[in-house]
Amino acid sequence: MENIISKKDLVDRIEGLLKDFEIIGPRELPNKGIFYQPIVNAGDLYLGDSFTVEPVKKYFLSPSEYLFKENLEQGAKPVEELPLPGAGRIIIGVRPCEARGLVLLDKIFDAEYKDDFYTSNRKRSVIVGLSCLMPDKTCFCTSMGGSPAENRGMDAILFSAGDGFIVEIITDKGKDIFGALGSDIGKEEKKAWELDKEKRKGALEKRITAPESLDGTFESVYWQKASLACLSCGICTYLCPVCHCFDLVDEERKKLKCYDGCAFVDFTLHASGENPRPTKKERYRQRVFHKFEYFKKNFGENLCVGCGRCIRHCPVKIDIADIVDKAPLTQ
Amino acid sequence: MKDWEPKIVGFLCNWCSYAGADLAGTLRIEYPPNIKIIRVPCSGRVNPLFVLKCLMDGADGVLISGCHIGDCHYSEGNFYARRRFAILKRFFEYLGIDPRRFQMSWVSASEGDKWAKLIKVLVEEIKQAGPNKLGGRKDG
Amino acid sequence: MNSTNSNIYLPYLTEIVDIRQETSDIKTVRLKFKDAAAGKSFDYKPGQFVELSVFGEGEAPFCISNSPTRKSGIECSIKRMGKVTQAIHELDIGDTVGIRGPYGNGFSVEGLKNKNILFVAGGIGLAPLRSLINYCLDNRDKFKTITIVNGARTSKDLVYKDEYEIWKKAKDTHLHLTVDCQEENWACMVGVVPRILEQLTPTCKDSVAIVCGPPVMIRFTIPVLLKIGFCPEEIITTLEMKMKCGLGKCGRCNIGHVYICKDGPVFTNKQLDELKYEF
Amino acid sequence: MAEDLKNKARELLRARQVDLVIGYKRASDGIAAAPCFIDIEGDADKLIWDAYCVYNLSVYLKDFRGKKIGIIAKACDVKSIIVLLQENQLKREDLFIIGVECPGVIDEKRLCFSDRQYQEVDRAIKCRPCASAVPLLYDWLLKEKEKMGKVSEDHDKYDSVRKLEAKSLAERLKFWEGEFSRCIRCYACRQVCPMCYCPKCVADQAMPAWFPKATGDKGNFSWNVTRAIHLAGRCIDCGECERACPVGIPLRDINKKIEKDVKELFNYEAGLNAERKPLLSCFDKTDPADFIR
Repeated sequence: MENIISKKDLVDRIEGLLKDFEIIGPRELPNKGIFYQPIVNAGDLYLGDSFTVEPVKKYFLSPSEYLFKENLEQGAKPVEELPLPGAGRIIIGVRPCEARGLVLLDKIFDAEYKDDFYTSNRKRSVIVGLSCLMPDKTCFCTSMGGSPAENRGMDAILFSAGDGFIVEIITDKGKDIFGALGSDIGKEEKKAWELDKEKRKGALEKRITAPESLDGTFESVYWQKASLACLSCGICTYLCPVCHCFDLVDEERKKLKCYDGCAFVDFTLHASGENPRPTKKERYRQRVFHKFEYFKKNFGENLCVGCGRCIRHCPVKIDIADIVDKAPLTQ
Repeated sequence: MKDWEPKIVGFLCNWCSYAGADLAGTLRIEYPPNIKIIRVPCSGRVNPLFVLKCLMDGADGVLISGCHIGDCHYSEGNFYARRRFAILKRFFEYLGIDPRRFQMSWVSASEGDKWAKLIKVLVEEIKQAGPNKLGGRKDG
Repeated sequence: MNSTNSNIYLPYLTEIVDIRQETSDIKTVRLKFKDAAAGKSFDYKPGQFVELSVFGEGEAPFCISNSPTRKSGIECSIKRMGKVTQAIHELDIGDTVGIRGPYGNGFSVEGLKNKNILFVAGGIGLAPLRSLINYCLDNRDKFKTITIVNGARTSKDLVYKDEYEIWKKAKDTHLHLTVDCQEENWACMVGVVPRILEQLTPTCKDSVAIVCGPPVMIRFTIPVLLKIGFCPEEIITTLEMKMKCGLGKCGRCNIGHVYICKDGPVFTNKQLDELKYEF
Repeated sequence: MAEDLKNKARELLRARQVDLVIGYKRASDGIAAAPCFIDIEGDADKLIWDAYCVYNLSVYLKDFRGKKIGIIAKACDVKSIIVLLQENQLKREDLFIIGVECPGVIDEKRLCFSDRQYQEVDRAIKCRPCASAVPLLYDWLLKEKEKMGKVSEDHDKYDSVRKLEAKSLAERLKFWEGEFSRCIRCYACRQVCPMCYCPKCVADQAMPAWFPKATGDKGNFSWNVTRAIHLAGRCIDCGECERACPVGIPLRDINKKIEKDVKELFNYEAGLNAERKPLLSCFDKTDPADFIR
């Protein structure tokens, strides 16, 4: 079911929802970039073409998740659980690649050993997507089985049309928000909308062929060369919508689950000093193999949605799509 | 917050300031008990990270006290400290940390009363500066 | 699995009831569950491990070194290496420690039934094997001869000394102790474990070898076992990787697509060959 | 002009004068540049030199210790090399510095976040006041044929610092805590900095844990302060930390403040003289002491 709504309808609707929902959406911070932030008034919501720096993953896997409180004083209960967040919230402006990222993360955190923090955040969130009109030149979602008009993992998705939007309602949660809004889509607008969707899918310049299997290249010196420029920082893993590795730390009487990345030097450092991934080659190869080989062996899909963030924000422009595309499969 | 008592951490060089503070004790000179003294071999031993960690973990003020220039038992420790903490002092102020919270002094082994006066003034200033809210600490 | 509470990161609370100083830097702590019901529902297999957390310090994985048949609570032998192990060594009886688990696949006891078992241990590597050794001794008739080759750098580094006599006296059980270099009043063998294995050449006919120790020892022991005649699926090792969650999620213990904490840490050599990735 | 660069690289590699040449190549998007490592003559034609060559390649020198390295370096990159020489991290004879006269590089950060039509984006802020187009140290210099628009020198390089200094104490704390609260602790500012070469960084130490690893107020504030303190008298303002920061924290405003204080207090500027003793491992009788009671 699709509705045509004007920008004003959308802004008023959000203004109305602010009263009983926490609303999160992209906001532009002058010459810093677009960031997801809690929306205070609907005006500063940014629904343009630029992409957020941090993915929506941040609201499901928090950079520092407070797991439980520890009381070290005598007599006190040593471990105090915290109430899980339950209040409903709406996250608007989520790109199709990020929503698909959440579906991939479900395979890790909503499967065996369910992670309550993740699942409760997933249940309480309504995902309102925003289709991409002008993909960035680093985007390659169509090569990863996705597309700028895909609605996988969303409750509703907005397509910018003229100065208003076409909203495609997918689930009941989406219906509650947009069901009664704007007018039903007519036959011609629907045809135009289908054409527009095809046009958007074709707008991506960057195309790669995801390799069937990288197994044969494990020992190749290719990974040595590909990782030479890597600085071992955490940008590509922290900004990736599907990278989910974490660290469990004990700090200030709190148990925290913090972001961690396979690029860091001491990610797999043993207390004995031994390190199975001592140099950049092993670490960068692990990042590529986890996404394009290991996750596929365990779950059937690549752990990459082709959003291009790791290429855009890498301080030295390492392009994982280019590297995977040119991997020496035949060797 | 009238009854609030500031917590001050003092890094005292073992040869001069620590001895000076000790002398203030033997001379029975009264001074506020707010300072918690950490003995270090020399003011040059104090790492800016110590000061930062103190301010972040709940101290309302930090004092580094060492030998007067030229008296250093290791002859140049306090020169390095002077240069190092001149930068830190201005940098903290630039970040918005109240300059009264981080102070430095030279107190020799014989200046027991200077030490006591210094602490009285220091506690007064930090009381005016108020509780340290750095590092997201809500409780005073 | 801590099925009682749903927060998978929340540890059970246990109390240290006994601490034994094995060597200068290795202690064995015995933990008793504070909540008896949780204690009863916590059943584990030999070779499984727990994430032991010292509140305010951190968490680290340790194998359970006593056999489930002994019902004497959870015992872990801890070598002082880093922050968490240092903190554990400073604890004393009555202190509270948290454990999560049991994690990992543990030894497949079915596969060992009526077979000769060769235990090869190095240093603290004896800890996971002790759990299985005592399990076999408590079900002695299910297994054929048991040979234990246990090495250490010096005689002071040998762990569980008080159990050696019991093992020697058990039916069809041979214990061979070795130290790397000769020491005065040391009666047993001298030499590194792979060298000793070559001298002993234990029978490989329908028998299984279980190896655990520092990586360098494993790397040199496996070729010796293959030369003696053990085939790859009869050589079982338990790997030691950096682990944080124990749940196959935090992404650091993997070798290839396999998570050592969830799909391991016990693997046959055949499985490791198939993995062929770095470890 | 890039031809002379390629020929020089081929010549160095052919004569085995260097084992590796570190330079710039075109990135996969065809516009930006990316670091590249040439060890065989054939690859030398990948080398480029234009205003997109933003990166400070001296950060890679610590990965090739003991090898003979050719490095393409702008004036600010050479200042980093000078500080590394000052701190005995490199051997001068292991280095062949291919100097390039730099007309000022593009403001890659604004390129990324501004509207993506790539209209002409002006020079990086750090290049505007830069007076040293020619590197202080080089073994061979690539002459820059056409002079790109040299931006005016009267730009005061400390104006954003002075604006912040003019604010009140509370305003500054609110500003910095706001900025640091967005830090995601990806440590790109550390990994991209040539001066950050410690084998085990203070931030990664567990015994003692100087500050929390979590991205809370305490951890973020402490990390950003610690990083800045360790650059006192060493940072030459290559601007890579601020460019790499994904969440746009004005890290140069922090480094420039310490740089300004160090200049005023001790009349010391980083990266000018490889023989001079580093700032904090020497002292002077006349060092100011007005803040000491």
